[in-house]
Amino acid sequence: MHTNNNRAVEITLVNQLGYERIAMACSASFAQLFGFPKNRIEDLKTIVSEASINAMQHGNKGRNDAKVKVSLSCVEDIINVQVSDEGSGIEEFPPNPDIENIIEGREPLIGFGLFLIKQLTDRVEFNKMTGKGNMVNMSINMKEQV
Amino acid sequence: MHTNNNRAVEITLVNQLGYERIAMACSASFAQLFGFPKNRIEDLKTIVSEASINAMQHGNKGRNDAKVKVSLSCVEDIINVQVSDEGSGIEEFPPNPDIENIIEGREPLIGFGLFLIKQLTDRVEFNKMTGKGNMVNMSINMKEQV
Amino acid sequence: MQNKNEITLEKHGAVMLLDIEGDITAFSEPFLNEAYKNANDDDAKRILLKVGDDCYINSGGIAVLIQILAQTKRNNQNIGIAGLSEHFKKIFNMVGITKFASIHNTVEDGLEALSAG
Amino acid sequence: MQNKNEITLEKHGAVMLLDIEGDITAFSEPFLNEAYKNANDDDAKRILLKVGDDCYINSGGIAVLIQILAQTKRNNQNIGIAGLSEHFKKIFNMVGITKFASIHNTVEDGLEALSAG
Ligand SMILES: Nc1ncnc2c1ncn2[C@@H]1O[C@H](COP(=O)(O)OP(=O)(O)O)[C@@H](O)[C@H]1O
Ligand SMILES: Nc1ncnc2c1ncn2[C@@H]1O[C@H](COP(=O)(O)OP(=O)(O)O)[C@@H](O)[C@H]1O
Repeated sequence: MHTNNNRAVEITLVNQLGYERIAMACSASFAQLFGFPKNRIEDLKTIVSEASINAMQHGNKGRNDAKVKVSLSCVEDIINVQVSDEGSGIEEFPPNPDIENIIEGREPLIGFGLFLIKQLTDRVEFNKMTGKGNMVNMSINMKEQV
Repeated sequence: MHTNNNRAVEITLVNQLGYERIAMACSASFAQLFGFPKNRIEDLKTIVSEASINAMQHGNKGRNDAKVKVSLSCVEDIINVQVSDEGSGIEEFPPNPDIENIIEGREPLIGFGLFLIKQLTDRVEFNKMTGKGNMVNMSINMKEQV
Repeated sequence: MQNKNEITLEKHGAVMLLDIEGDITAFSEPFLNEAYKNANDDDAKRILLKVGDDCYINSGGIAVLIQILAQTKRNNQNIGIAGLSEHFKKIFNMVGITKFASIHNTVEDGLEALSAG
Repeated sequence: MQNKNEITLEKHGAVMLLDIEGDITAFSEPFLNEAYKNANDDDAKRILLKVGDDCYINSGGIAVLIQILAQTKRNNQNIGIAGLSEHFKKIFNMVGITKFASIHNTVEDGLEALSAG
Protein backbone atom coordinates (compact mmCIF):
# COMPACT_ATOMS: atom_id res chain seq x y z
CA MET A 1 0.00 0.00 0.00
CA HIS A 2 1.12 3.53 -0.68
CA THR A 3 3.16 4.89 2.20
CA ASN A 4 2.94 8.56 2.96
CA ASN A 5 5.76 9.54 5.26
CA ASN A 6 4.01 12.61 6.58
CA ARG A 7 1.37 10.57 8.36
CA ALA A 8 1.98 10.45 12.09
CA VAL A 9 0.40 7.06 12.63
CA GLU A 10 -0.50 4.25 10.28
CA ILE A 11 -2.35 1.09 11.24
CA THR A 12 -2.78 -1.94 9.05
CA LEU A 13 -5.54 -4.37 10.01
CA VAL A 14 -6.47 -7.86 8.85
CA ASN A 15 -9.76 -7.85 7.01
CA GLN A 16 -11.87 -9.16 9.85
CA LEU A 17 -14.91 -7.60 11.47
CA GLY A 18 -14.08 -6.61 15.04
CA TYR A 19 -10.62 -5.31 14.21
CA GLU A 20 -12.13 -1.91 13.51
CA ARG A 21 -12.13 -1.55 17.31
CA ILE A 22 -8.35 -1.43 17.25
CA ALA A 23 -8.38 1.43 14.76
CA MET A 24 -10.94 3.16 16.98
CA ALA A 25 -8.77 2.79 20.08
CA CYS A 26 -5.76 4.03 18.17
CA SER A 27 -7.63 7.06 16.84
CA ALA A 28 -9.02 7.91 20.26
CA SER A 29 -5.54 7.77 21.76
CA PHE A 30 -4.19 9.92 18.93
CA ALA A 31 -6.90 12.55 19.44
CA GLN A 32 -6.19 12.55 23.18
CA LEU A 33 -2.54 13.35 22.51
CA PHE A 34 -3.72 16.50 20.76
CA GLY A 35 -6.18 17.42 23.47
CA PHE A 36 -9.37 16.79 21.51
CA PRO A 37 -12.52 16.97 23.64
CA LYS A 38 -14.53 13.85 24.47
CA ASN A 39 -17.40 14.50 22.05
CA ARG A 40 -15.09 14.91 19.09
CA ILE A 41 -13.16 11.79 20.06
CA GLU A 42 -16.44 9.88 20.04
CA ASP A 43 -17.25 11.26 16.59
CA LEU A 44 -13.81 10.26 15.37
CA LYS A 45 -14.21 6.73 16.74
CA THR A 46 -17.53 6.33 14.95
CA ILE A 47 -16.27 7.53 11.55
CA VAL A 48 -13.17 5.34 11.82
CA SER A 49 -15.34 2.38 12.75
CA GLU A 50 -17.82 2.90 9.91
CA ALA A 51 -15.17 3.54 7.28
CA SER A 52 -13.16 0.50 8.40
CA ILE A 53 -16.19 -1.79 8.34
CA ASN A 54 -17.09 -0.57 4.85
CA ALA A 55 -13.50 -1.16 3.75
CA MET A 56 -13.65 -4.73 5.08
CA GLN A 57 -17.09 -5.62 3.77
CA HIS A 58 -17.56 -3.63 0.57
CA GLY A 59 -14.03 -2.59 -0.46
CA ASN A 60 -12.22 -5.83 0.31
CA LYS A 61 -15.42 -7.87 -0.07
CA GLY A 62 -14.60 -9.90 3.02
CA ARG A 63 -11.43 -11.42 1.46
CA ASN A 64 -9.31 -12.51 4.37
CA ASP A 65 -6.00 -11.92 2.63
CA ALA A 66 -6.86 -8.25 2.11
CA LYS A 67 -5.84 -5.44 4.44
CA VAL A 68 -7.37 -2.23 5.68
CA LYS A 69 -5.09 0.70 6.30
CA VAL A 70 -5.96 3.60 8.58
CA SER A 71 -3.68 6.60 8.76
CA LEU A 72 -3.84 9.61 11.00
CA SER A 73 -2.35 13.06 11.04
CA CYS A 74 -3.11 16.25 12.89
CA VAL A 75 -2.47 19.76 11.63
CA GLU A 76 -3.73 22.88 13.37
CA ASP A 77 -6.51 21.33 15.45
CA ILE A 78 -7.78 19.22 12.57
CA ILE A 79 -7.35 15.47 12.54
CA ASN A 80 -7.27 13.89 9.14
CA VAL A 81 -7.92 10.18 8.89
CA GLN A 82 -7.67 8.10 5.74
CA VAL A 83 -9.09 4.61 5.50
CA SER A 84 -7.94 2.54 2.53
CA ASP A 85 -9.06 -0.76 1.10
CA GLU A 86 -8.08 -2.80 -1.94
CA GLY A 87 -11.33 -2.27 -3.82
CA SER A 88 -12.48 0.15 -6.50
CA GLY A 89 -14.64 2.53 -4.48
CA ILE A 90 -18.34 3.16 -4.10
CA GLU A 91 -20.19 2.45 -7.34
CA GLU A 92 -23.48 4.03 -6.47
CA PHE A 93 -24.11 6.30 -3.54
CA PRO A 94 -27.32 5.39 -1.76
CA PRO A 95 -29.56 8.30 -0.72
CA ASN A 96 -29.54 9.26 2.95
CA PRO A 97 -31.63 6.65 4.70
CA ASP A 98 -35.17 7.71 5.58
CA ILE A 99 -36.12 5.82 8.70
CA GLU A 100 -39.87 6.17 8.19
CA ASN A 101 -39.59 4.56 4.76
CA ILE A 102 -37.33 1.87 6.16
CA ILE A 103 -39.68 1.05 9.03
CA GLU A 104 -42.60 0.81 6.59
CA GLY A 105 -40.54 -1.49 4.36
CA ARG A 106 -40.49 0.97 1.47
CA GLU A 107 -36.70 1.35 1.49
CA PRO A 108 -33.87 -1.15 2.11
CA LEU A 109 -32.06 -1.04 5.44
CA ILE A 110 -28.77 0.38 4.13
CA GLY A 111 -26.79 3.58 4.01
CA PHE A 112 -26.29 4.29 7.72
CA GLY A 113 -22.52 3.94 7.54
CA LEU A 114 -22.07 6.60 4.86
CA PHE A 115 -24.75 8.76 6.48
CA LEU A 116 -22.91 8.79 9.82
CA ILE A 117 -19.60 9.50 8.10
CA LYS A 118 -21.12 12.45 6.24
CA GLN A 119 -22.83 13.77 9.37
CA LEU A 120 -19.90 13.49 11.76
CA THR A 121 -17.00 14.67 9.61
CA ASP A 122 -16.21 18.29 8.91
CA ARG A 123 -14.86 17.33 5.50
CA VAL A 124 -14.98 14.05 3.60
CA GLU A 125 -13.89 12.81 0.19
CA PHE A 126 -14.95 9.35 -0.95
CA ASN A 127 -13.45 7.29 -3.75
CA LYS A 128 -9.93 8.73 -3.68
CA MET A 129 -7.97 6.19 -5.67
CA THR A 130 -4.46 5.20 -4.54
CA GLY A 131 -1.97 2.83 -6.13
CA LYS A 132 -3.50 -0.04 -4.24
CA GLY A 133 -7.19 0.78 -4.21
CA ASN A 134 -9.85 2.99 -2.74
CA MET A 135 -9.51 5.47 0.10
CA VAL A 136 -11.88 7.66 2.08
CA ASN A 137 -10.32 10.87 3.32
CA MET A 138 -12.00 12.38 6.37
CA SER A 139 -11.30 15.39 8.58
CA ILE A 140 -12.64 16.31 11.93
CA ASN A 141 -12.06 19.61 13.74
CA MET A 142 -11.21 19.88 17.40
CA LYS A 143 -14.22 22.12 17.88
CA GLU A 144 -17.58 21.10 16.52
CA GLN A 145 -18.72 23.56 13.82
CA VAL A 146 -22.18 24.93 14.47
CA MET B 1 10.30 -1.92 6.80
CA HIS B 2 9.83 -5.64 6.33
CA THR B 3 6.13 -6.48 6.06
CA ASN B 4 4.99 -9.79 7.40
CA ASN B 5 1.53 -10.54 6.10
CA ASN B 6 0.64 -12.89 8.90
CA ARG B 7 0.59 -10.09 11.45
CA ALA B 8 -2.95 -9.16 12.45
CA VAL B 9 -2.19 -5.54 13.22
CA GLU B 10 0.73 -3.29 12.34
CA ILE B 11 1.20 0.25 13.58
CA THR B 12 3.79 2.68 12.31
CA LEU B 13 4.57 5.66 14.53
CA VAL B 14 6.53 8.84 14.02
CA ASN B 15 9.66 8.89 16.14
CA GLN B 16 8.34 11.16 18.84
CA LEU B 17 8.06 10.54 22.56
CA GLY B 18 4.40 10.37 23.55
CA TYR B 19 3.34 8.38 20.48
CA GLU B 20 4.14 5.18 22.36
CA ARG B 21 0.74 5.78 24.01
CA ILE B 22 -0.95 5.07 20.69
CA ALA B 23 0.81 1.73 20.40
CA MET B 24 -0.23 1.02 23.99
CA ALA B 25 -3.90 1.79 23.28
CA CYS B 26 -3.77 -0.33 20.16
CA SER B 27 -2.22 -3.27 21.99
CA ALA B 28 -4.71 -3.03 24.82
CA SER B 29 -7.61 -3.06 22.37
CA PHE B 30 -6.06 -6.02 20.54
CA ALA B 31 -5.67 -7.99 23.77
CA GLN B 32 -9.27 -7.19 24.71
CA LEU B 33 -10.48 -8.67 21.43
CA PHE B 34 -8.89 -11.93 22.50
CA GLY B 35 -10.27 -11.77 26.02
CA PHE B 36 -7.00 -11.15 27.84
CA PRO B 37 -7.46 -10.32 31.53
CA LYS B 38 -6.80 -6.82 32.85
CA ASN B 39 -3.48 -7.61 34.54
CA ARG B 40 -1.98 -9.10 31.38
CA ILE B 41 -3.25 -6.15 29.33
CA GLU B 42 -1.43 -3.83 31.74
CA ASP B 43 1.75 -5.89 31.36
CA LEU B 44 1.39 -5.75 27.58
CA LYS B 45 0.92 -1.98 27.63
CA THR B 46 4.08 -1.54 29.71
CA ILE B 47 6.29 -3.71 27.49
CA VAL B 48 4.97 -2.02 24.35
CA SER B 49 5.61 1.37 25.90
CA GLU B 50 9.14 0.54 27.03
CA ALA B 51 10.15 -1.12 23.78
CA SER B 52 8.70 1.76 21.74
CA ILE B 53 10.50 4.39 23.81
CA ASN B 54 13.77 2.50 23.45
CA ALA B 55 13.20 2.24 19.70
CA MET B 56 12.66 6.02 19.51
CA GLN B 57 15.50 7.07 21.77
CA HIS B 58 18.20 4.45 21.34
CA GLY B 59 17.36 2.66 18.07
CA ASN B 60 16.35 5.68 16.02
CA LYS B 61 18.47 8.02 18.17
CA GLY B 62 15.69 10.59 18.22
CA ARG B 63 15.85 11.19 14.45
CA ASN B 64 12.49 12.63 13.51
CA ASP B 65 12.41 11.15 10.04
CA ALA B 66 12.70 7.63 11.47
CA LYS B 67 9.76 5.36 12.22
CA VAL B 68 8.87 2.82 14.86
CA LYS B 69 6.83 -0.19 13.86
CA VAL B 70 4.79 -2.27 16.27
CA SER B 71 3.14 -5.42 15.08
CA LEU B 72 0.79 -7.74 16.88
CA SER B 73 -0.46 -11.25 16.44
CA CYS B 74 -2.24 -13.72 18.66
CA VAL B 75 -1.97 -17.49 18.46
CA GLU B 76 -3.41 -19.84 21.03
CA ASP B 77 -3.72 -17.43 23.95
CA ILE B 78 -0.28 -15.93 23.35
CA ILE B 79 0.12 -12.42 22.04
CA ASN B 80 3.32 -11.77 20.16
CA VAL B 81 4.41 -8.18 19.73
CA GLN B 82 7.37 -7.00 17.69
CA VAL B 83 8.78 -3.51 17.99
CA SER B 84 11.16 -2.45 15.23
CA ASP B 85 13.42 0.53 14.81
CA GLU B 86 15.97 1.59 12.21
CA GLY B 87 19.01 1.12 14.41
CA SER B 88 21.49 -1.67 14.90
CA GLY B 89 20.38 -3.14 18.21
CA ILE B 90 21.62 -3.09 21.77
CA GLU B 91 25.41 -2.93 21.88
CA GLU B 92 25.90 -3.72 25.50
CA PHE B 93 23.27 -5.10 27.83
CA PRO B 94 23.33 -3.29 31.17
CA PRO B 95 22.99 -5.49 34.26
CA ASN B 96 19.60 -5.50 35.99
CA PRO B 97 19.44 -2.25 37.93
CA ASP B 98 20.13 -2.52 41.66
CA ILE B 99 18.10 0.21 43.30
CA GLU B 100 20.23 0.31 46.46
CA ASN B 101 23.34 0.97 44.41
CA ILE B 102 21.50 3.55 42.34
CA ILE B 103 20.19 5.40 45.40
CA GLU B 104 23.69 5.45 46.88
CA GLY B 105 25.06 6.80 43.60
CA ARG B 106 27.21 3.72 42.97
CA GLU B 107 25.38 2.80 39.72
CA PRO B 108 23.92 4.90 36.91
CA LEU B 109 20.17 5.34 36.72
CA ILE B 110 19.59 3.18 33.64
CA GLY B 111 18.30 -0.20 32.64
CA PHE B 112 14.72 -0.05 33.90
CA GLY B 113 13.20 -0.33 30.45
CA LEU B 114 14.94 -3.59 29.59
CA PHE B 115 14.41 -4.85 33.13
CA LEU B 116 10.63 -4.34 32.91
CA ILE B 117 10.51 -5.95 29.47
CA LYS B 118 12.38 -9.00 30.75
CA GLN B 119 10.23 -9.23 33.87
CA LEU B 120 6.82 -8.82 32.23
CA THR B 121 7.22 -10.92 29.07
CA ASP B 122 6.92 -14.68 28.99
CA ARG B 123 9.45 -14.79 26.16
CA VAL B 124 11.66 -12.12 24.69
CA GLU B 125 14.35 -11.93 22.02
CA PHE B 126 16.37 -8.76 21.62
CA ASN B 127 18.45 -7.70 18.64
CA LYS B 128 16.57 -9.59 15.94
CA MET B 129 17.81 -7.94 12.76
CA THR B 130 15.37 -7.25 9.92
CA GLY B 131 16.01 -5.74 6.49
CA LYS B 132 15.46 -2.29 7.93
CA GLY B 133 16.98 -2.51 11.39
CA ASN B 134 16.57 -3.89 14.85
CA MET B 135 13.56 -5.62 16.32
CA VAL B 136 12.57 -6.86 19.77
CA ASN B 137 10.27 -9.86 19.69
CA MET B 138 8.13 -10.28 22.81
CA SER B 139 5.42 -12.72 23.84
CA ILE B 140 2.95 -12.57 26.63
CA ASN B 141 0.58 -15.37 27.68
CA MET B 142 -3.05 -14.84 28.52
CA LYS B 143 -2.43 -16.40 31.91
CA GLU B 144 0.47 -15.25 34.04
CA GLN B 145 2.98 -18.08 34.53
CA VAL B 146 3.77 -18.69 38.18
CA MET C 1 -13.92 -11.64 20.19
CA GLN C 2 -16.67 -10.02 22.20
CA ASN C 3 -19.31 -10.74 19.61
CA LYS C 4 -22.11 -11.82 21.84
CA ASN C 5 -24.66 -10.31 24.12
CA GLU C 6 -26.16 -11.44 27.38
CA ILE C 7 -29.72 -10.18 27.50
CA THR C 8 -31.68 -10.50 30.73
CA LEU C 9 -35.47 -10.15 30.71
CA GLU C 10 -37.11 -8.63 33.77
CA LYS C 11 -40.78 -7.84 34.21
CA HIS C 12 -41.44 -4.53 35.94
CA GLY C 13 -45.22 -4.22 36.19
CA ALA C 14 -46.48 -3.65 32.67
CA VAL C 15 -42.99 -3.07 31.26
CA MET C 16 -40.58 -5.75 30.06
CA LEU C 17 -36.99 -4.69 30.60
CA LEU C 18 -34.39 -6.16 28.21
CA ASP C 19 -31.04 -5.54 29.86
CA ILE C 20 -28.42 -5.87 27.11
CA GLU C 21 -24.83 -6.58 28.04
CA GLY C 22 -22.21 -6.13 25.38
CA ASP C 23 -21.79 -4.16 22.20
CA ILE C 24 -24.54 -3.59 19.65
CA THR C 25 -23.32 -4.61 16.23
CA ALA C 26 -24.44 -6.85 13.39
CA PHE C 27 -23.42 -9.76 15.65
CA SER C 28 -26.20 -8.79 18.07
CA GLU C 29 -28.96 -9.77 15.66
CA PRO C 30 -29.66 -13.32 16.91
CA PHE C 31 -29.42 -12.26 20.55
CA LEU C 32 -31.76 -9.30 20.19
CA ASN C 33 -34.22 -11.24 18.08
CA GLU C 34 -34.32 -14.06 20.59
CA ALA C 35 -34.86 -11.65 23.47
CA TYR C 36 -37.59 -9.83 21.56
CA LYS C 37 -39.28 -13.14 20.78
CA ASN C 38 -39.22 -14.05 24.46
CA ALA C 39 -40.74 -10.68 25.34
CA ASN C 40 -43.50 -11.37 22.80
CA ASP C 41 -44.10 -14.84 24.21
CA ASP C 42 -44.82 -13.00 27.42
CA ASP C 43 -47.17 -10.71 25.50
CA ALA C 44 -45.20 -7.60 26.42
CA LYS C 45 -46.80 -4.38 25.16
CA ARG C 46 -44.24 -2.05 26.69
CA ILE C 47 -40.55 -2.77 26.23
CA LEU C 48 -37.49 -1.01 27.61
CA LEU C 49 -34.07 -1.77 26.12
CA LYS C 50 -31.20 -1.03 28.47
CA VAL C 51 -27.70 -0.66 26.99
CA GLY C 52 -24.38 -0.01 28.69
CA ASP C 53 -23.26 3.61 28.47
CA ASP C 54 -19.80 2.46 27.42
CA CYS C 55 -20.97 -0.04 24.84
CA TYR C 56 -19.89 0.16 21.23
CA ILE C 57 -22.74 0.66 18.76
CA ASN C 58 -22.11 0.73 15.02
CA SER C 59 -24.31 1.04 11.94
CA GLY C 60 -24.73 -2.75 11.88
CA GLY C 61 -26.18 -2.56 15.40
CA ILE C 62 -28.36 0.39 14.44
CA ALA C 63 -29.79 -1.70 11.59
CA VAL C 64 -30.59 -4.54 14.01
CA LEU C 65 -32.35 -2.10 16.36
CA ILE C 66 -34.36 -0.60 13.49
CA GLN C 67 -35.55 -4.08 12.55
CA ILE C 68 -36.85 -4.48 16.09
CA LEU C 69 -38.49 -1.04 15.93
CA ALA C 70 -40.24 -2.00 12.69
CA GLN C 71 -41.70 -5.00 14.48
CA THR C 72 -42.72 -3.12 17.63
CA LYS C 73 -44.50 -0.61 15.37
CA ARG C 74 -46.38 -3.39 13.55
CA ASN C 75 -47.23 -5.06 16.85
CA ASN C 76 -48.42 -1.81 18.45
CA GLN C 77 -45.83 -2.04 21.17
CA ASN C 78 -44.40 0.90 23.01
CA ILE C 79 -40.58 0.83 23.11
CA GLY C 80 -37.96 2.87 24.93
CA ILE C 81 -34.16 2.81 25.19
CA ALA C 82 -32.20 3.65 28.34
CA GLY C 83 -28.52 3.97 29.15
CA LEU C 84 -27.20 5.55 25.95
CA SER C 85 -24.14 7.78 26.20
CA GLU C 86 -24.45 11.37 25.02
CA HIS C 87 -22.71 10.39 21.79
CA PHE C 88 -25.20 7.67 20.95
CA LYS C 89 -28.16 9.84 21.99
CA LYS C 90 -26.92 12.29 19.36
CA ILE C 91 -26.53 9.55 16.79
CA PHE C 92 -29.92 7.95 17.49
CA ASN C 93 -31.42 11.36 17.02
CA MET C 94 -29.54 11.94 13.73
CA VAL C 95 -30.67 8.62 12.37
CA GLY C 96 -34.28 9.17 13.41
CA ILE C 97 -34.57 6.31 15.89
CA THR C 98 -36.05 8.80 18.33
CA LYS C 99 -39.16 8.95 16.14
CA PHE C 100 -39.92 5.33 16.93
CA ALA C 101 -38.46 4.82 20.40
CA SER C 102 -38.35 7.08 23.43
CA ILE C 103 -34.93 7.74 24.93
CA HIS C 104 -34.44 7.74 28.71
CA ASN C 105 -31.45 8.62 30.82
CA THR C 106 -31.91 5.82 33.31
CA VAL C 107 -33.83 2.57 33.61
CA GLU C 108 -35.93 4.16 36.37
CA ASP C 109 -36.92 7.07 34.11
CA GLY C 110 -37.72 4.66 31.31
CA LEU C 111 -39.83 2.35 33.47
CA GLU C 112 -41.74 5.29 34.84
CA ALA C 113 -42.42 6.88 31.45
CA LEU C 114 -43.42 3.61 29.80
CA SER C 115 -45.65 2.58 32.72
CA ALA C 116 -47.47 5.90 32.50
CA GLY C 117 -47.64 6.04 28.69
CA MET D 1 0.61 16.45 24.35
CA GLN D 2 -0.12 15.78 27.99
CA ASN D 3 3.46 16.24 29.02
CA LYS D 4 2.95 18.25 32.12
CA ASN D 5 1.89 17.75 35.69
CA GLU D 6 -0.12 19.86 38.06
CA ILE D 7 1.21 19.21 41.54
CA THR D 8 -0.68 20.61 44.51
CA LEU D 9 1.00 20.82 47.92
CA GLU D 10 -1.14 20.40 50.99
CA LYS D 11 0.02 20.29 54.57
CA HIS D 12 -1.72 17.65 56.69
CA GLY D 13 -0.27 18.01 60.18
CA ALA D 14 3.31 16.76 59.99
CA VAL D 15 2.87 15.33 56.49
CA MET D 16 3.23 17.24 53.22
CA LEU D 17 0.96 15.81 50.54
CA LEU D 18 2.08 16.23 46.91
CA ASP D 19 -0.99 15.55 44.80
CA ILE D 20 0.28 14.79 41.29
CA GLU D 21 -2.07 15.17 38.36
CA GLY D 22 -1.00 13.68 35.06
CA ASP D 23 1.29 10.93 33.87
CA ILE D 24 4.69 10.18 35.36
CA THR D 25 7.29 10.11 32.63
CA ALA D 26 10.64 11.74 31.89
CA PHE D 27 8.64 14.92 31.22
CA SER D 28 7.65 15.02 34.91
CA GLU D 29 11.18 15.76 36.08
CA PRO D 30 10.94 19.59 36.34
CA PHE D 31 7.47 19.44 37.90
CA LEU D 32 8.39 16.86 40.52
CA ASN D 33 11.69 18.55 41.33
CA GLU D 34 9.97 21.89 41.77
CA ALA D 35 7.30 20.40 44.04
CA TYR D 36 9.93 18.57 46.08
CA LYS D 37 11.90 21.80 46.41
CA ASN D 38 8.80 23.59 47.66
CA ALA D 39 8.20 20.83 50.20
CA ASN D 40 11.78 21.24 51.39
CA ASP D 41 11.37 25.00 51.65
CA ASP D 42 8.60 24.16 54.07
CA ASP D 43 11.01 21.84 55.91
CA ALA D 44 8.82 18.79 55.31
CA LYS D 45 10.15 15.66 56.98
CA ARG D 46 7.27 13.40 55.94
CA ILE D 47 6.10 13.42 52.33
CA LEU D 48 3.24 11.63 50.64
CA LEU D 49 3.09 11.47 46.85
CA LYS D 50 -0.39 10.91 45.48
CA VAL D 51 -0.74 9.67 41.89
CA GLY D 52 -3.86 8.96 39.83
CA ASP D 53 -4.75 5.26 39.66
CA ASP D 54 -5.23 5.59 35.91
CA CYS D 55 -2.06 7.53 35.25
CA TYR D 56 0.59 6.26 32.87
CA ILE D 57 3.99 5.63 34.45
CA ASN D 58 6.97 4.52 32.39
CA SER D 59 10.61 3.81 33.11
CA GLY D 60 11.45 7.48 32.54
CA GLY D 61 9.01 8.40 35.31
CA ILE D 62 10.38 5.66 37.53
CA ALA D 63 13.86 7.16 37.11
CA VAL D 64 12.53 10.59 38.11
CA LEU D 65 10.91 9.11 41.21
CA ILE D 66 14.09 7.26 42.16
CA GLN D 67 16.02 10.54 41.97
CA ILE D 68 13.56 11.99 44.47
CA LEU D 69 13.92 8.92 46.70
CA ALA D 70 17.70 9.29 46.66
CA GLN D 71 17.27 12.83 47.93
CA THR D 72 14.69 11.97 50.60
CA LYS D 73 17.07 9.27 51.83
CA ARG D 74 19.99 11.75 52.06
CA ASN D 75 17.74 14.30 53.75
CA ASN D 76 16.38 11.78 56.24
CA GLN D 77 12.84 12.27 55.05
CA ASN D 78 10.10 9.70 55.28
CA ILE D 79 8.30 9.22 51.95
CA GLY D 80 5.19 7.32 50.90
CA ILE D 81 3.24 6.87 47.67
CA ALA D 82 -0.55 6.57 47.46
CA GLY D 83 -3.01 5.89 44.65
CA LEU D 84 -1.03 3.40 42.54
CA SER D 85 -3.00 0.87 40.50
CA GLU D 86 -2.38 -2.82 41.17
CA HIS D 87 -0.19 -2.94 38.06
CA PHE D 88 2.10 -0.18 39.24
CA LYS D 89 2.20 -1.54 42.79
CA LYS D 90 3.56 -4.74 41.23
CA ILE D 91 6.07 -2.79 39.14
CA PHE D 92 7.25 -0.58 42.01
CA ASN D 93 7.82 -3.74 43.97
CA MET D 94 9.75 -5.41 41.11
CA VAL D 95 11.97 -2.38 40.73
CA GLY D 96 12.65 -2.11 44.47
CA ILE D 97 11.03 1.28 45.03
CA THR D 98 9.18 -0.29 47.95
CA LYS D 99 12.52 -0.50 49.81
CA PHE D 100 12.72 3.29 49.92
CA ALA D 101 9.09 4.40 49.95
CA SER D 102 6.03 2.98 51.67
CA ILE D 103 3.05 2.20 49.43
CA HIS D 104 -0.49 3.07 50.57
CA ASN D 105 -3.84 2.30 49.02
CA THR D 106 -5.37 5.68 49.78
CA VAL D 107 -4.25 9.14 50.79
CA GLU D 108 -5.97 8.63 54.16
CA ASP D 109 -3.99 5.43 54.80
CA GLY D 110 -0.80 7.17 53.76
CA LEU D 111 -1.36 10.22 55.93
CA GLU D 112 -2.16 8.03 58.91
CA ALA D 113 0.87 5.77 58.48
CA LEU D 114 3.31 8.64 57.89
CA SER D 115 1.92 10.69 60.79
CA ALA D 116 2.41 7.73 63.11
CA GLY D 117 5.81 6.66 61.73
N1 LIG E 1 -15.21 1.13 0.85
C1 LIG E 1 -16.22 0.86 0.00
N2 LIG E 1 -15.98 0.25 -1.19
C2 LIG E 1 -16.97 -0.03 -2.06
N3 LIG E 1 -18.27 0.26 -1.82
C3 LIG E 1 -18.58 0.87 -0.67
C4 LIG E 1 -17.59 1.21 0.30
N4 LIG E 1 -18.21 1.82 1.34
C5 LIG E 1 -19.51 1.85 1.03
N5 LIG E 1 -19.76 1.27 -0.17
C6 LIG E 1 -21.07 1.14 -0.85
O1 LIG E 1 -21.98 2.07 -0.26
C7 LIG E 1 -23.12 1.40 0.25
C8 LIG E 1 -23.61 2.07 1.52
O2 LIG E 1 -22.69 1.87 2.59
P1 LIG E 1 -23.15 2.07 4.08
O3 LIG E 1 -23.78 3.41 4.17
O4 LIG E 1 -22.01 1.82 4.96
O5 LIG E 1 -24.31 1.03 4.32
P2 LIG E 1 -24.26 -0.57 4.33
O6 LIG E 1 -22.87 -0.98 4.72
O7 LIG E 1 -25.30 -0.91 5.34
O8 LIG E 1 -24.64 -1.02 2.95
C9 LIG E 1 -22.68 -0.03 0.45
O9 LIG E 1 -23.78 -0.93 0.37
C10 LIG E 1 -21.69 -0.23 -0.68
O10 LIG E 1 -22.35 -0.56 -1.86
N1 LIG F 1 16.17 -0.41 20.57
C1 LIG F 1 17.43 -0.20 21.03
N2 LIG F 1 18.43 0.06 20.16
C2 LIG F 1 19.69 0.28 20.60
N3 LIG F 1 20.04 0.24 21.92
C3 LIG F 1 19.09 -0.01 22.84
C4 LIG F 1 17.75 -0.25 22.43
N4 LIG F 1 17.01 -0.49 23.56
C5 LIG F 1 17.86 -0.40 24.59
N5 LIG F 1 19.13 -0.11 24.16
C6 LIG F 1 20.35 0.06 25.01
O1 LIG F 1 20.10 -0.55 26.26
C7 LIG F 1 20.28 0.39 27.32
C8 LIG F 1 19.28 0.14 28.45
O2 LIG F 1 17.96 0.45 28.03
P1 LIG F 1 16.83 0.69 29.10
O3 LIG F 1 16.83 -0.48 30.01
O4 LIG F 1 15.58 0.97 28.41
O5 LIG F 1 17.32 1.93 29.95
P2 LIG F 1 17.54 3.44 29.54
O6 LIG F 1 16.62 3.72 28.38
O7 LIG F 1 17.18 4.18 30.77
O8 LIG F 1 18.99 3.59 29.17
C9 LIG F 1 20.12 1.74 26.67
O9 LIG F 1 20.82 2.74 27.38
C10 LIG F 1 20.68 1.51 25.27
O10 LIG F 1 22.07 1.63 25.28
